[in-house]
Amino acid sequence: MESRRPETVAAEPLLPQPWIVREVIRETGDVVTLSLQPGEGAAAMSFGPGQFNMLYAFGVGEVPISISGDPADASRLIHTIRDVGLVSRALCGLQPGALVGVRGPFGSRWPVEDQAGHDVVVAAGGIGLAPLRPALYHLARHRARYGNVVLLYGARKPDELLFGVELEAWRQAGIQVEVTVDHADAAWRGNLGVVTTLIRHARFTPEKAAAFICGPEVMMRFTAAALEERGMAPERLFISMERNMKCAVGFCGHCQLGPEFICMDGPVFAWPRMRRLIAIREL
Amino acid sequence: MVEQRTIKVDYMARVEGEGALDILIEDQAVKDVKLRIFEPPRFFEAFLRGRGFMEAPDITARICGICPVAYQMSAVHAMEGACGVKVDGPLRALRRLLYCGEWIESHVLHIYMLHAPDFLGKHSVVELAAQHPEIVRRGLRLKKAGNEIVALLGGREIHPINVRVGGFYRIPTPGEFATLAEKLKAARDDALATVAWVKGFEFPDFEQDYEFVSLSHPTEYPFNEGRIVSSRGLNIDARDYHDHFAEEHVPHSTALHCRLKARGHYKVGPLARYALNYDLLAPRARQAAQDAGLGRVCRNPFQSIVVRAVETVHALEEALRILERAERPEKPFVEVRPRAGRGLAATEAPRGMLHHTYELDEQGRITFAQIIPPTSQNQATIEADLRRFIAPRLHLPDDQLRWQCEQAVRNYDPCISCSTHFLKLNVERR
Amino acid sequence: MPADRLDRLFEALIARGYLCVGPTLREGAIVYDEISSSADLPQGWTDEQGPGHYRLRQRADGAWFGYVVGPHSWKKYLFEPERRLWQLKRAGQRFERTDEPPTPKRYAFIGVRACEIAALRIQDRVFAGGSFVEPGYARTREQSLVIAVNCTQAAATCFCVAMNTGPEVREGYDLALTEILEPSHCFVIGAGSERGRELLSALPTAPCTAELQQAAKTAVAQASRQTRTMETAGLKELLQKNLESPQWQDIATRCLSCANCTMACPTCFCSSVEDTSDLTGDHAERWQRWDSCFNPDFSYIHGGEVRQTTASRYRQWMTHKLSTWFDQFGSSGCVGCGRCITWCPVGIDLTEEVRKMTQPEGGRP
Amino acid sequence: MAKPRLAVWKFASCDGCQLSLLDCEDELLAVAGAVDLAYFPEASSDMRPGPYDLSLVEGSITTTHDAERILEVRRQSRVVITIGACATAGGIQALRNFADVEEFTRAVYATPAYIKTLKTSTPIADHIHVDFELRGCPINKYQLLEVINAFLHGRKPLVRAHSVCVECKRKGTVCVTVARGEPCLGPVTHGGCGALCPSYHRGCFGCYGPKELPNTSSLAHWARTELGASEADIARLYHNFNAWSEPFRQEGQSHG
Ligand SMILES: Cc1cc2nc3c(=O)[nH]c(=O)nc-3n(C[C@H](O)[C@H](O)[C@H](O)COP(=O)(O)OP(=O)(O)OC[C@H]3O[C@@H](n4cnc5c(N)ncnc54)[C@H](O)[C@@H]3O)c2cc1C
Ligand code: SF4
Ligand code: SF4
Ligand code: SF4
Repeated sequence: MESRRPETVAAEPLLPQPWIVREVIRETGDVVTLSLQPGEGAAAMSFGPGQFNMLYAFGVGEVPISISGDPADASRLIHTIRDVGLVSRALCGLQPGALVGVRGPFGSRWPVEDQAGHDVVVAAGGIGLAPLRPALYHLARHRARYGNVVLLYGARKPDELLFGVELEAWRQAGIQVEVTVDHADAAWRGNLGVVTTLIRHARFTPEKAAAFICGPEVMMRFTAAALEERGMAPERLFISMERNMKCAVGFCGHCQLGPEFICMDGPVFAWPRMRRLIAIREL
Repeated sequence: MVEQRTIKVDYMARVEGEGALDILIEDQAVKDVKLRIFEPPRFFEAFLRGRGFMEAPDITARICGICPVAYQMSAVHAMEGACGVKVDGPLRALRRLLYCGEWIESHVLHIYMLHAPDFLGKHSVVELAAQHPEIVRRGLRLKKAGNEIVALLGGREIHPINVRVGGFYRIPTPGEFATLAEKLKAARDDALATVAWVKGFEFPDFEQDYEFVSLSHPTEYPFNEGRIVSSRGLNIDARDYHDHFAEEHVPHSTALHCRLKARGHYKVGPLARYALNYDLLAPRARQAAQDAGLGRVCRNPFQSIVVRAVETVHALEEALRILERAERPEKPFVEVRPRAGRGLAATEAPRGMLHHTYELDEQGRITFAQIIPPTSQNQATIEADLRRFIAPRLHLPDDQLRWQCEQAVRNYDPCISCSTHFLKLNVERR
Repeated sequence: MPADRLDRLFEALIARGYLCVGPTLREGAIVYDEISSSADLPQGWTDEQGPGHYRLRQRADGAWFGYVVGPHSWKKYLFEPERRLWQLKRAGQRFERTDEPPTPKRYAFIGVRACEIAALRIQDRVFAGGSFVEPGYARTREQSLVIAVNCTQAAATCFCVAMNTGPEVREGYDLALTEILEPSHCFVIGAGSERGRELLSALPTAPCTAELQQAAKTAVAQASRQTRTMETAGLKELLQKNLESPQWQDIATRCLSCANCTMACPTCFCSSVEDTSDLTGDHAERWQRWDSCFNPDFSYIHGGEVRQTTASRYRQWMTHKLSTWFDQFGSSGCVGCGRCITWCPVGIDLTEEVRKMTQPEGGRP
Repeated sequence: MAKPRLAVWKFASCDGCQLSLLDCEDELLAVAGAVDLAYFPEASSDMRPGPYDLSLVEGSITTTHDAERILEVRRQSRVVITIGACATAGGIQALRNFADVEEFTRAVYATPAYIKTLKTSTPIADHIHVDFELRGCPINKYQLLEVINAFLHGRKPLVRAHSVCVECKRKGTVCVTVARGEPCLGPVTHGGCGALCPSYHRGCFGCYGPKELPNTSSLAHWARTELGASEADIARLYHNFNAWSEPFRQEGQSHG
């Protein structure tokens, strides 16, 4: 059972705890950030970057959502959610004061601290920036411990770009921030194209760099492959996987990908463990 | 200039299926009454050809979601007749039990949800519930008791799956029967209270001289078996039905009208059964009828609601009687081997007699099917009733007349889905 | 213990507050259900099994346990097919739990076979062996007794020998019975735990003779003669190499994706977690139900299912059972009970499919 | 907040599916409390005009008039949910689609000229966009309640698309095919009935129509070779209440 690393042992692992919506920030047309505070009986939560919670919209359903807040700030719990279906819609529609069920935190972390002294490439596609934000907060705060730090971020359209304020703050903190979009009108003066096209603008030394990648599966595959090609060590490439998840504690079986339970062994995996698996269709 | 008035009910509500009523009044006289059934044809009798005899109960059930058991019962009896098999003993008793369930469920649906609102000036049971929640809850409890019988013995309330030619697929366990009996005992008071409730409604004075037709059995209030008898002396075997009855097709309807060859239109259903089988009612049901002031014969169709309530008491009593005996058949069914032949059977659906005729080939494939539902047998009588009902009420304003005409149609608990071999109300005054 | 004293076992169990569950005849099969005395056991019956085939047959010798495994497995008592996890009401800043968490039952599982013990131990690792513990499972399992029975015959679908899980009961039991028909009908009983020893002391037993012990050995040896087998050496890796074999597509032409195999399997543990609310929207419930990697939506993520085809679903089932289970739980997920073979409505045989996968040219090793 | 307005429509059908709502004896008044039954002729003569928030449609399209009426239903309704095999697959009356309707009319009606009907009975989704299809002949009343409930609270109805077998196995019913040799459509049929027939010791005959990925031919092959079913038996089994659904239609036709 070496693959299962103990995190929490909850008495009732499937019972959500009550949290209260403190603030709702509309990021884009369909993305909302919720800031939560513990309700009665829930305790403040400390987490690692890359971990996720199961968020429960009362009576509607429960879905895995990464924590997008600053791991150094345990006073609030932050989640950024894109409205794609009924549960995420219900979550996105919550108003301050509403009650949300929370279970977690679950899953593995971006091994940020392990990269001290290395260059760090952070590559994000779409909502994939949310799970990476805790890592970026950390990198910005402890900027001096790392070599070059680059954020390569792609969205479909300019108005879907998330976290404009943070992007600027990270830039100020000495992170190279490169942004691209798939489609844009003439008003857009930035990069056009997929995230991988940004790699050539990135300042890093492949041999001493690590990368954290999160986005659609194809985007992660191509980005990891491209970085590997640039000479990065595969075991220092990390991606965050998604699979259907019902329990997040390894009982329900839904999130299996080959030998891995995404909920416990992941979602963050070192690239060599995923490289072959995600290349196989319908695994 | 002739004065014309038309009263139209474009879409009859609180009946099962789709129909309309057109009444044409010319020079202060009822000129024409048409009960139009625009329920689209579904061709059961056509596509039954080529199907296996064992499939008839499952397929014919789909003619009507309100009285599927009736279709299943007529079908299995006809098939058994064709194959020369008679199902007796505990299996026969269980079939009666199942039928009791459908009578209760269907009668209570009609009493509380479809008909009573008419008498109380309401549009629906929901409106009724707003004023009399305890009455409606009683009705729902009672209906549920009926449905529980069907659900246990049939597998589910609508389109039961446990009826087969020869008997059943599975016989419920003694434990399941015992639980059912307890629930039915609890429903007895509700059934008696229902009679007491509906007898207090105001009934228009409208006695008619019908020829009543129903099954009749020497020792039982009829469900599955008996000779076809009438209040004017008809007494025939169900197999001779076609010698005495004829169907005709009228232009305004996708349903067929039936008549007695010798005398024209007739009436099937609760009033007919009651008039022809009064003595065989369970003592409590007979007592309830007497307490409600019904005679041995009731000729006022508006009082059919009371007779339905009495029959509900009877069905509950009968169900309990069968459950008390609790004989368990050795096998859930008797083997029925197909053979070429003709099978005819009639049973008493909640709305009246339902006749099936089939012809089979040696492999048991259906080569001919004819199904005569109660509503098409009553349709001519409904139209006749309406003519006589409207004549003295022509002075009424249209909307009142329309309301009352609808009520008069509902007396029959017409099941239009069934009569797709059968309502919308239009009264036209010219 | 003489065979006619079997009811003493039931009495002793009931006296100790156990709910006896075990084999009994129902719906043309030997199923597991609540039983209260030896009269409920399928004495004198046996089962005839093959791919997609199961029939009861009468046997002449009045054996109590003269059959193998049926459609049910013990998992239904520990990992229930359908279970309400909780009911909640919103109340200000908290959730009010409106149901009582279920009290775990104390079962005595009667007639557990060696392969079934292996399956129980596998599910222990799934539900109680990792960082999270399924509280319902763990407590019920803890409190329950395993009264095992050694198989003395095998069905045509059994392959526990190949999976090294049977036929002899070796561990994980409280009592283990071996039924001996000749020269006299009796049970050789061994205790495997403290609770078992205490129970055994309450039974009318006589010390076991060497002769009887030999008879028991011979009887169990009979069950080792199995026609079905599976080559397990290197199988884990072999399947991993064959993830893109055309053979999956071949199976998919026959496989119905109906999930019977996974439901019948004593180790499959997948479940769905389903949330509902009442009409007012103020009360909510969460239910857990058996699910299967063959079911639609099992692998759904926004935009579509990961495993859309029967081929990929069958591959998940087989590779999980026989390969990735090792990575996850340190053993095979298959115990060789043969249920998936018998209860497949079109008789797909796991052992045969493995053989075809590993030796695509055909021919038995 | 105003209660959502519910309408119930009937096309060619037996009434059974909408009756399911009235058969919810324990829940009916609660439902009536939660929604405004604006149009439900079977239950109320107070038939109010649209628009409606939720329309439940029963029955199949068999006449030109109905083909037009359904378009109007769509225009008047925010959400359309079809209920039952008639509405989702054409129903038992779709057996006409395999035959000559004029001959059918002559066989049943004395004066065929009075009858106006289409040659086919088709599901609602062939005519308009349908938001959710609830299967069954008849539908399961608890599933209907669930669908209404889910609609009211903006969640996904808990109506899973797995096979009848899953429900059988969860109930602990013994498989009728394996243990009795009965042909059964359970493995290719959409769950929802709670695996009723097998628990009454008979094979499933497909009320809920094809499940997702129905391997009808493999099941038919097994019935033919191992269970001794005849080609005609198999054809009839598939050609029942969901005969016009693509997989059952084709499988039935390939057996005669
Ligand atoms: C580890 C992890 C972290 C995630 N982090 C975020 C995040 O930070 N922000 C964000 O917007 N989204 C995140 N997602 C995706 C998010 O879980 C889905 O968008 C969400 O489940 C969709 O649910 P729905 O009911 O709204 O959509 P529907 O499409 O209606 O989905 C129906 C059901 O399928 C399941 N499901 C659907 N998509 C997914 C999915 N991608 N992953 C797992 N289960 C799914 C859920 O049970 C869902 O209720 C994450 C997913 C995973 C696995
Ligand atoms: S085989 Fe399928 S159902 Fe069984 S445990 Fe594995 S993933 Fe779950
Ligand atoms: S699907 Fe079946 S139950 Fe529903 S209306 Fe049609 S025939 Fe009746
Ligand atoms: S025929 Fe099939 S779908 Fe219909 S009730 Fe029976 S088992 Fe369910």
